Formats: sequence, C-alpha cells, structure tokens
Amino acid sequence: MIGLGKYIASINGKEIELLVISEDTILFNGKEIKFEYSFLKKDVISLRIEGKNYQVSLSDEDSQPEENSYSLDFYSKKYETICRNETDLLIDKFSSGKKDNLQKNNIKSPMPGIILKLNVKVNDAVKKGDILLVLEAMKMENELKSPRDGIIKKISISEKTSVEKNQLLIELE
Amino acid sequence: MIGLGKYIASINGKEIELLVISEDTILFNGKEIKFEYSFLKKDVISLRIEGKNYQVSLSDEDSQPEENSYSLDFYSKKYETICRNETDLLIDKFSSGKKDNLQKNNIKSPMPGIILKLNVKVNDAVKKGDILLVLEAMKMENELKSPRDGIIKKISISEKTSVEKNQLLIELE
Amino acid sequence: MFKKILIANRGEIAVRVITAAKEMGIKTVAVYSDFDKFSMFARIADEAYHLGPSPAAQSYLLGEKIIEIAKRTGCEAIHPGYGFLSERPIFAKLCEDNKIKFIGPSSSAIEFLGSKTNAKDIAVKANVPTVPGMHGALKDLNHAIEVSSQIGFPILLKASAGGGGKGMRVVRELSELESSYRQAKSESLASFGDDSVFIEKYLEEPRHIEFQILADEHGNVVHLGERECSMQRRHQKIIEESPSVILDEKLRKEMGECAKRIALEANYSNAGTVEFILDKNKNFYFLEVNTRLQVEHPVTEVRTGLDLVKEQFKIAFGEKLSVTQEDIIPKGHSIECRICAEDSDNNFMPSTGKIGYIQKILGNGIREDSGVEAGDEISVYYDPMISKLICFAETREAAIEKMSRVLNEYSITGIKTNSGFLLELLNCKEFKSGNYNTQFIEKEFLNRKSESLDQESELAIALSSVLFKNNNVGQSSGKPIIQTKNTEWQKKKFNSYR
Amino acid sequence: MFKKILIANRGEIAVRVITAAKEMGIKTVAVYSDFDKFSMFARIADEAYHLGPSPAAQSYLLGEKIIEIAKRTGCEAIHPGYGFLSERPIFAKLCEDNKIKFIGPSSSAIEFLGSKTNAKDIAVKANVPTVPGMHGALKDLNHAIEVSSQIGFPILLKASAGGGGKGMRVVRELSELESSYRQAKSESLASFGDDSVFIEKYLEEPRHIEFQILADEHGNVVHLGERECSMQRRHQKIIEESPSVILDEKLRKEMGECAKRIALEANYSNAGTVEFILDKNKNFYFLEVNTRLQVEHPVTEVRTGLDLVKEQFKIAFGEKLSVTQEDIIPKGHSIECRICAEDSDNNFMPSTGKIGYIQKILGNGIREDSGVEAGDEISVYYDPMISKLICFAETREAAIEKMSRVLNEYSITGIKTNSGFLLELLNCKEFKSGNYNTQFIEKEFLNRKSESLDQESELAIALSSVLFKNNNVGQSSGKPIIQTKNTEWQKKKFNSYR
Repeated sequence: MIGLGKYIASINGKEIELLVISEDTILFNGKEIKFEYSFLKKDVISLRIEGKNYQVSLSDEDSQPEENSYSLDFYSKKYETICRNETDLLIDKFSSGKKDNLQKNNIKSPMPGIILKLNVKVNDAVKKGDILLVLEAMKMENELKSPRDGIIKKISISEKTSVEKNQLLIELE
Repeated sequence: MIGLGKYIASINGKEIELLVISEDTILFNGKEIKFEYSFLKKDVISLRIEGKNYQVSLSDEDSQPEENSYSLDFYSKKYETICRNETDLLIDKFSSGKKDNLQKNNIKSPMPGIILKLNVKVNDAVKKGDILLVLEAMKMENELKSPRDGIIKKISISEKTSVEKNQLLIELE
Repeated sequence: MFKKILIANRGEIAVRVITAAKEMGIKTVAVYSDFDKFSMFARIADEAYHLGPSPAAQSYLLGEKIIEIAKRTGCEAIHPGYGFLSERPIFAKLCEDNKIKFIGPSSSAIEFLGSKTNAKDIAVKANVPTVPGMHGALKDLNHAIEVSSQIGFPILLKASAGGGGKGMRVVRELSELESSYRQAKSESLASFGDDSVFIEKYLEEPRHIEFQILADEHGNVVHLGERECSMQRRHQKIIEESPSVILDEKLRKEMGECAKRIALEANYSNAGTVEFILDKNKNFYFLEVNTRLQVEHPVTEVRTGLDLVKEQFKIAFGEKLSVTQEDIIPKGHSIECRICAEDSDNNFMPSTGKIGYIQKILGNGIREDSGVEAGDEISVYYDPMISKLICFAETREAAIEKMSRVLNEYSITGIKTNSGFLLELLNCKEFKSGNYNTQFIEKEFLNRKSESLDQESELAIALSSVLFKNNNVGQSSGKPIIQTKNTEWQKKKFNSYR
Repeated sequence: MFKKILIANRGEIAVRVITAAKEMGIKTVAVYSDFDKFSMFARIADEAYHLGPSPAAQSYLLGEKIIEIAKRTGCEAIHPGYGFLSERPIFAKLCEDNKIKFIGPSSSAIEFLGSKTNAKDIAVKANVPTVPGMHGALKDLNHAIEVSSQIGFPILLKASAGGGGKGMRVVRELSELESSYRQAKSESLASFGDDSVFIEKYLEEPRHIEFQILADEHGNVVHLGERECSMQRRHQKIIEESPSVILDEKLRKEMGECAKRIALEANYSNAGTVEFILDKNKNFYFLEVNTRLQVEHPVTEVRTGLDLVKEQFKIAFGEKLSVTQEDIIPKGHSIECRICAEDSDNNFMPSTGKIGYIQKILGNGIREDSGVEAGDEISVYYDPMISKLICFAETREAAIEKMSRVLNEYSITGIKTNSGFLLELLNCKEFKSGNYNTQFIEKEFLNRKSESLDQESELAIALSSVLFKNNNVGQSSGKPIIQTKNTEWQKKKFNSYR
C-alpha cells in the first residue's frame, strides 16, 4: 500500500515533486502518469512507468530511513536520495530548523581493518574531501575523506586500533 | 541442533540405521564417522562426510514430515525416505499396528486441470499401477495411477470437474 | 538497422531476441499476459505492454492486438520467436498489410510450406527425395485402404496442417487402419482446425536430421550444417547435437544442397530449417520445412560463431547475407539439453510451483538460454521448457563429459525438472555410441532399471533425512514432529560409546 | 590422465580448475579456510579438507600442509591457480620433492624467471628487445644516480623480486631520485622480503600487451596470440581484450616468435604468459614472464576454442602438445571485465557483506567464470574480484555492445561492485577508439564528469524512493518512519484531481 499525497524526492540534491493519487497513478508536472511495480526482493524494485521498464535497488547499508535518506542503485550507478512525504515536510517546518541537506555527521568504518594514520584532533576544522584518517585493509591503504566541511566533534579511535565494519570512528559537529 | 540417538532411515524401502553421537559424529556399521553440513537454503543441504561432498535437496511438496516421510533429490534423482528417531519407533510399537510401509491413501491432483475420464467407483478394488483417472492439463492427457493395491474409499470429483493443484481427488482404504 | 521492434513471445526465446536486439542498439517492446507481468523477459525489454489474461489464446495468440501495440509504440518489425503465432500465415499477412516487417519468411511462403502436401511438391520440383507416399489429402476410408495397400504397411497417417506429432498414427496392418484413421482426423481437427490427413511410408528406426538455412531477400541462401534431433519423446525433441555421428562429408554436402534447393524453390527468406528423415540404410527423405527460428538454433550458433537472431534482423532489414557458403566452417561438437519443468519419475507430468533455489555452474564452453530465475513461478499455461543448456567442445566425448558435469551440479528446488533424466540419457551406452533413433526413448530407455546406490551415497541420503527431520523443515503440513531434547543424560550415554 | 588432483586455491579460479578436471573424469580435492568452509568451490569438489583460519597466511599459503593433504588423499598433482603459491619456487620444489606433479613450470624455471634481472638476461640471450636499463640490482644511491643519468630521465625504479606495481616508482628528475629510491626499497622489502631494486627507462603512454604460451615437456611450444591489458588502475588489470587494436599481423607474428624463443631459452613448460610493453611508436620491449595461468586466460580460450586448464593437465601428465602453431587460428574479438566487490564512487574501497540478489542475463557469446552466488559472504581476507565476464563476438564493436548489454542488466545487492564503472569505461570514446594506455584511467578517466540523468530516469528514481519509503524497507536502523494511513478523506481529496 502506498501512502497517497505529495512527496518531495531529492536526487543528489535535485528536488522532484510528485503526487501519488492512486495505487497506480501519480501526478507529475501536471500530467497523470500510470505505473506498475513489483518488489523482486525487499531491496529490488522492477518499475514500469507508462510502459517504460526500470530496475532500482536499495543499498540497505548506506540508507538511513529514519532520516528519510535512501541510497539507490540505478543501472550500477549510485544516487543519494531523500524522500519526504507531507508529514515529514510538516515536521521539518516546525523542527529546530534542521538544515535541509543531508546531515552526514558520523563517519563509520566501511570494513574491518586497522587505523594506520589519524590526521585530525577534536575541534579541528575540516573541508569536504580532507583525508581524516588512513585505514589499512587487505594490504591496501584506504583514505577516509570528510563528506563535508565541519568541525571534528568526537574521535572514538586512535592509531593502531583495529576496527569492525560500520564501527563509528569520527563524529562531525 | 541435532537430536542425538538412534535413527532408522529407509530409502526407497531399504533400511539404514545410524547413531548420532555428537554435533559432528555418527556411528554407522560400528565405525565413527565425522561429518559437517550447512543449510544453503531451508530445503538444500551441503553435506560433507569424512571429506566427501554431497548435496541433497528436499521436495517440500511431496514430503509429509508428520508421517516422517521426506522426498529427497540426490543429484537430480528422487528418493522417498522415511526417517524415524527413537521416539517414533516407540510410538510405532504401541500404535494400532500401523503398517510399516508408507501409507499412500490420498491421491491429490499434481496440478490444475480438468478430469477427462474417471475409471473407478467407490469400493472398487484396484491394483498398484491401475489408471484411476485421466487429468487433462495443457492439451496433454495425464493418467493418474494407483500408488498401491487397495479399495476406493471416497471419490470427491466427477468427470468434467476442474481441479486445483494438490486438491484431494480419491481416497483409498 | 531497425530502431524499434516488438517481440511477440515469452520466456527464454523472448529473452534471447530482446538481448540480441539490445546488442544491436535496437529498442525492444515486449508484450505480456497477466501471468508474465514481471517475468524476466517483460522486465528487461525497454518497454512492455499488457496483452490479456494468462491463457495463450487470450494473450500471445491475439494477432490484431499485438499489431495494434506495435503501431502505437512505433515498432518497425515484429519477431514471432517459435510456437504461438510464428507459423500462422494470417499473422504474417496482418504484419504485411500494416507495413510492419514480419521477421521471418513471407506469409505466402509460410502458408505454402505449412501444408505437408504442398511442401512435398516443392521437394519433388527441387528433385529432393521424399518419403514414398501419396499426393494430396485422403478423401475417405476406402481411399486410405487403397493407398496403404499400394505403398505397403507399415504406413504413417499424418495431419496435412501441422507437425509436432499431433494427428499422427502408425498403422502396421490393415485391421488397425480404420480406428487410427478416425483418431488421426479428430486429433488433427482439434490441434489445427483442419482434419485433412494423408499417408506416407513408415520408416523403421528413423533418424531425424535437420539443416539450418539462412536466405536473404535477394536470392542468396546458405546452409549452416545439420542438427541431429533423433532423441525425442512423444515427438518432442529432448537432446539435439551437431554434427550427427552418422553423416559423412559427402552425405552432409548432398543434404545441405537439397535444403538450399528447397528454400530457393519455395522463394523462402530469413531463417528456416529443412527437416529430413533417414532410414537404417542412410537413405534420406525430405520431411518438412519449419518456417521459423527453432528452439535448438544455439547448437548451430556455438559451432559456427554466427548469431542467427542478429542475422534474422539484418535479412528482415533488407541486407544481403554477410556470409557465403565457404565462410561457414562449423567447428567442434555441440549438444543442447532442454530443461523442462516435469516429473520424469511420474510419467513426465508437468510440474508447477515457485522456484526456490537454482544452482548451476556454467563456465568454459557452456551457454544457458533461460527465461526464469529463482523466485519465479512456473505455471500450466505455457510450455514446460524453462531453459536450454548448450555445450561446446572439441570432440563429442568432451562435449558429453562437459554437459554431464553441468547436469550433475545442476540443482533446483520448488519444481521438479528432467535434469536427472537428461544426465542418465547422456550417459547411456546407446547415446555414447551415437546409435539411437527417434524411438529409442519410448522403446528402450524408459524401461531401463535404475542403477543401485553405492553405500556412501546411501549414508549421505540417510543422514540428510535426519538433518531435515531435525531442521523441522517439513513443518509446513500439519502434525508437529516429536523432537527429542538432548538431555544431559542422553549426551552422557552416547559419550560412553567413544 | 591423472586420477586425482588437489586444487590449492579458492574462489573463481578454483571453480574453473575443479570443473575442468571433473570434465576429464579427474577426481578433485579442494582445501579451504574457515571462511570458505561451504564456499562454492569447496562444495563442488569431490572432496574438501580444512586448512586453517581465514587469513591466507594461515591457510592457502601453508605449502607443507597442502602437500600433506595431497599425500593423505592420494592426489597425483596440484594445480596452484594464480596468486597464493602459484609463483613461489619453494612450493613447486616441495611438490617435486614429494613426487607430486606441480601443474606449471619447474621450480627452477619459476625461480629463474621470478627475478626481473635474470628474466632480462634470458630475453637478451633470446635476442628479444628489452627496456633500456641496467644489469643486476642497484648497489646504493650513487649507483642509482650514475645509472639514471646514463639512461636519461624519466626512469622507473623496480623491485627485482616481484611485479603487480609493488616497489615501483617513476622518477622524472634527479631531485626526486633519493626519496623514490628509499620508498621503492622499503615497499619491495615489505611485499617480497627482498629489497633489491633496479632502474629501467620509463616509457611514456606505454601499452601492456602479453602473449599466451603453451609449452610441453618435450620441447614443443606454441603461442596463442596476444591479450591487450592496458586498461589498468594501480597496476591492476580491469579490462582485457584480444586482439589488440594496435598490432598488425607482422608485429603480432614477430612478438609471438619472441615469446616462444624466451620460453625455449628458459626451458619453460606448461602455460605461461610473456608480457611486453609498447611505446608510442609501437616499439615493443620484453617486460616479464608470468609463470602461471593468468586471470585473463579466458580471453584467449574463447577466440581459439582451446581449454587452457585442460591443456595444462595434459602437459603436466607428460603428453605432447595436441596443437601446432598452424592449428591455432584465433577468431573474432573477445573482451573480459573483472567484476570486483569495491565502491568505485568511494575511491574503490573494498566492499564486504552478504550478497542478497544477483541478476545477470548471459546468453549467446557471454561466459562468466564466477566463484560466488546469491547468499555468499564477501570478506576482506581475499582479493576483491568475485567473477569475470568474458564476451565473444565477430567484431570489436559487436563485443563492446554485447558486454555493455550484459553490464547494463547486471544488478547485485548486499555489496557494491564496479559494474557501473566498467560500463562507463567500455563506452568512453578512448576505449571505443582503442587508443588508451596503462595511464588512461588514473590520468584522465577518473576525473570525468558523470553524465546527467534524463528526466524519465529521474522520475523513475524519485518514484522508487517513494516505493521503498512506503515498503518500510529501511526499518533496519532505529526510529520508526511516520506512515500516513490513506484515510477515506484523503482518497476523496485526490480523486478530485482526476
């Protein structure tokens, strides 16, 4: 069952508004558009819009549904999307003016490995793309870069500590 | 977790006794045999006995666990097995002398179709292999034969009735 | 090349044609029945549109509706696949009338070659040997008696309007003629809407060998070698291979030339197959022309390196043949096995249900054309064939070993398939020696006794039943299984065995 | 032929060798680490035995233990695959000492050709052009300064004891020499336990072309044509193809002969690869010999129809080569793409996790060598390559179209793969025109800007996010999503839009 009503979906920052008016019809740019879909798996959708076929899958790992953020894979390319329905829009209006764009605060380890080099201390100011630390895994050195400009709020690892996959490493303000 | 103790497994009628003495060891023909296994799917087992690899899958449809009967697929060939543990053996001893071999009473429709010809009436005596009825499906005529000698107890269909998959058609005494 | 085409079929052949078109930058439009709404072929086409309810008669056989969708979506051509509308002249005519290219021969060629008797005339004109028989259809029972005594028993009663074993009866003596005559006519009427039948000499231990032909619309034609299709059950092919063990170079060349002469005589274009029948003494006779791409076309593709579906697109687009007869040098040996959803232990009853798990390890020299994947439903609405395994190797022995390895590792849950039957068939001495004919399965193979299990395999099956029992997998139906808990006492007791 | 062999490897190459052996009736024994207990390769071998914990150093690299298992289970030979022990002379020696046939060259040939400097001597003796450089290893920094000024910058510092880009530094001016010299020595020590380095001329825009050779133990050797391997990132090959667009028949013949001369000079036997480097003016220089079967061997198999693994078995069993140079006529064009579990949007960080769903539609002319299936875990213990897609077509354009179609339909959940990156790479103008070199990816391709989405695709992604949101799929982490119920009121409200 799909919740009827307005949705605003932002794809890599670009906003798209659509109105779900029934189980198989949406209103988009003033036009009624028919669609059908089937969940091949809980994280894979086969979607048909006005006869045109699409297949989209969800990367569970990178999605944070509680923050309305869904990381989608569209023909092997990744798209960060935020999808808000009318209720979310209301909440955003009255909440503490949470900044609109996707708030990437936590930097988690993408896989098990060992911290080779830590380049930052708490309260350091960092720019998007700065190398925060170097993680060694499988004889390869992987640099973890800052997803945005910000201030280092908390660091929960030090050099030489070994980390698990998805373990929280650094938090930004 | 595997229940320890004695098991008697009959394969297409041939009886094999084995004793499960731990999570990875059985006693068979007086010899201790090591084994490992993994359920690839709930109905597919990858089994390794003393290093030798086997793969066995279960046909849910034809198995009747409540009657300890498991229809197994071993390298694309089917084996009807009955597997009883010590408790089952006790029950059999005291129960109403239920005949030992597999009691195929119910003849169910293997697939949706239409009854083309019904060759038997209630109380007819039939031999194993007699053609009880002809089921028409996909422009093909499929004869349903009697699984064993017996007497027709109940017939729940008549000619021209269309049937669903697994629908009960005929019951033998 | 065409910009957009419609695929009027489903399952593995639809996937085959769609992928070939996409590889040539051609946009693809699929049509689907209710059942096939999100089947693999309907998902991977660029566009897909609904035809009707699941039964073929209300969906894949609706010629007008398919044409209407093709026009609405701007398709320049329609590929019919095999079965369904592929050999119906009316559909090809409908395409021609609506200026949509039918990817296949002309409607007149389909119509003409569709009738066994006409096809026979063409063969005679192309001086290709035909099975001793009569001309035209039988008028009545007396006519049947007259002709059969002339040709001499055993004779074969055949439906003029169709093949695939429908409306066919072998008659060994005069006494059986009347009942077989009636049955043949009624079955032919039921299957093809035309009850005309004719009589032919019945050949003992016949082998069925067919030649793939490719003809463009400019009078050029080539043959791509033979396919041996004698491994059949109820006239349905199960295993096809190429080359045939019994053809030598001379006979192959002669039969190939006959196939080409027939194509030219019938003004045939696009892909087609000329079927021959060989008797015990390797005399060959023309049988019929299949005016479509066949299920077993990959057997020829892996030996010649040609993509027949793409050649069909080029021919239909008006291009000249890109190969001459000299360019075609088939290499090595190939075998195709048709994987069908049927229970070979239960009279090949079609098997339906949801596919749970498929394990198949292909690798070097193995190709699979499939239309299903794990999670898909198999229904009674359509043909039970779900996929084809095609192997290529340098020698026939290597090809048999390779296919056996794949079938041995092949495992599927949720439905039954004939993979075990195919594995046994491949390794029986008749197949290995190559001397089998179209009656081998029904006459001999079906009453083979099954090999006994070695002790180690027996133990493996027994132990598996214990594991499944403990895993309560069989919970699905009714009474709870009594599960003994491993009490401390029990564990102690068994340790004493150590 | 061997009755039983042990496969000392894992993943896709283990599956490749096991299936090839089974197809020749050879019994197969697999060895596995904790992680691989029920991995595909360990399941399909006839027998499988435990080696040790998951890290390679405690399992797949334990030569003695592998030999012990081989002896215990009666294996007559061991196939090392690639990587792991395949190029360690000590392991080959261990096999020889224990009378177990090492399926590959002799331990002395491995040892000799393993050192870059020795290999260079062989090339000189076989009068094959080598990259201008020095002889033997550098004694100290001054020696390095002397040699580099002699050859002239830019120069390349290389580790004697190994390849794959480890211990390698490009030095464009004298000022950079000291730091690069130190780094090269330390990295080489870390990777190969030997810090000796030497200097070679650094070639601009180099292309990496290798020749597959097959040599039996009776002095016969053939080459099976070239593989173009210039599409690399951090010295790891990503796409290989054959034939190379820049070789003409003359150059191909000349380089092929050079490869054979080197094999003979080095008394090489079994399968091997002679790597060359070409500069902008198509001058070729010998680079090194890979004394093993390579990841990209299928590229050669699909063009020649030969099964290189089976040829390896025959050669190791002492048989003469079954083909002469004249028999080898590579046909058509083939491309291989290495599917790796890595995040190409995040600096190619290895991706781990459980594979949920794999959709791959292969079909005509596509082969996949894979070691994983849906449900399998991908870990950091081993190489991130999970499978290889190899396509064959008559022309290069058709091969690119075919591979693009497969990659476009390829979809996998649970881990990230480079399939999207491969698709873009295949269709960039440099690859399509064929003029790319080993530096193309890092120098140009990585800073390409991504194409913008068309409006229809944008809508599809937006609508999918709505569907996922409603399907509460993302429940896995924390706070419940607020779900609006479709009250009657709401439904009425929207109907007014109609």
